Amino acid sequence: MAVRVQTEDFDAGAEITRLRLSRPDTGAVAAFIGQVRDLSEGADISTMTLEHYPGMTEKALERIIQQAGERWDIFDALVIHRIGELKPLDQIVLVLVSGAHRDEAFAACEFIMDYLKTEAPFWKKEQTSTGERWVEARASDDEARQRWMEKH
Amino acid sequence: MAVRVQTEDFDAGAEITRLRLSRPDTGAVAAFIGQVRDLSEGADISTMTLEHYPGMTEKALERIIQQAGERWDIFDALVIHRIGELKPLDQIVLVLVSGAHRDEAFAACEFIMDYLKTEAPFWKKEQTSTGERWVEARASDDEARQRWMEKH
Amino acid sequence: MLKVLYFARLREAVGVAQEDISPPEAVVDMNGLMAWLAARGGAWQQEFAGSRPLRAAINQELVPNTATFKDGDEIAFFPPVTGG
Amino acid sequence: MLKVLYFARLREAVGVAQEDISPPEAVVDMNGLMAWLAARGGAWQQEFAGSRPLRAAINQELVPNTATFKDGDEIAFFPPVTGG
Repeated sequence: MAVRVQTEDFDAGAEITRLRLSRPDTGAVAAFIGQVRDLSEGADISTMTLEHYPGMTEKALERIIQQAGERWDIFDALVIHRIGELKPLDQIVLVLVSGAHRDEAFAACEFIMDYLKTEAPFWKKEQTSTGERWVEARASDDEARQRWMEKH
Repeated sequence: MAVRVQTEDFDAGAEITRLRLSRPDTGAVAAFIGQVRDLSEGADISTMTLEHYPGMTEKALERIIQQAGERWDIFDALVIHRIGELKPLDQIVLVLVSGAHRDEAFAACEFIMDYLKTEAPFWKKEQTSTGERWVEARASDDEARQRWMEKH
Repeated sequence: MLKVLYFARLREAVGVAQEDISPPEAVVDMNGLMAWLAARGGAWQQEFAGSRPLRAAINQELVPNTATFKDGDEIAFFPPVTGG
Repeated sequence: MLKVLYFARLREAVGVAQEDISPPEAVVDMNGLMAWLAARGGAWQQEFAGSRPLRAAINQELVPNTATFKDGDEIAFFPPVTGG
């Protein structure tokens, strides 16, 4: 279980390989990669700046991974989240979960993303052709997290 | 939307990169990687042989991807499934789905895996220290597919 | 005439991967074909008499046992699939 | 004394990233602190008077507005998060 918050890009393929080979009884790896879209509400994005709360970010992500590990029978998990200035098509986030079977790996991976979106202290500011603006939180992200509280 | 059935290994990282860069409005890629576990019901696996039904396999996978594309708002999808003789820790299957947002990409990726597990004509035979045996289908795989018929 | 394919455990059990057959005219659906194959006895009887789970396809599409076929079709029988 | 951090849109609105403050003894919870900050007027009033969605943390843990703090705590205020 590991968390990295970094300005540098990451190699999703290398991380997947490392995770899946780390235990010979691993049967499944679920992965999510988020990237900067070139469009935001119709305006072209030139850059996106990711601010975060150093210290709290790592704690929040570690807690989210820990909760996933308590809830599902998974072997390992990794979250890498980038900060600083990004461009369209740059990778933002990688979430990997390994386990014996796919159902638990998928559920844990989606759970981590839903909680990351609503509890990890990151903020996006977009620079577009029509000026810059802070990205507003989406109600659908709160709803996505909410469903994990209803299940089980 | 593409399907590949092959004896060769695949490069999950390169496929993810290709898929996420293919459309600049892509915001999310969900991925699944399945690999050969070193254990099966307590016996050590030395090799696993994957048999398939040439022709029908490709048709079945293409139909599964097409159904996912009709059901969710996704941009692209890829399924690579290996056949022939594999060893523990070898990759078996890769499923990738790209889209604007994570929820649709996750759902489509998991849907494709659940249908692949129950409708694509592949069969696994394990060679273990106690002899060889054909892998039995799991009831949980039928149940996993069933839930997609209840939703929506 | 029908082309019939057998896969995986079933293929090993009956010892045939593929054959061309011409069942009697009264055999028109998969249930009928399975009964006709079971009548060969031995492993055929064991595999096709209904005691083991079996899937069937016509022209590379999964079908229920009540599905009917026509001359020239490609039929396949196999155990429940276990890929992925 | 409290260390208070402001992030993202909020930081830009009030023009402060971090400050050390000593609110009156009557101010013991986040609601009280927010009211005290709003009383600074201007952008503080706009941001802390309840009209905009705001999240709060004490010692790097998300807390509800009813949470109480103690001397030496690290407080943070920020808009709803938008990472991922």
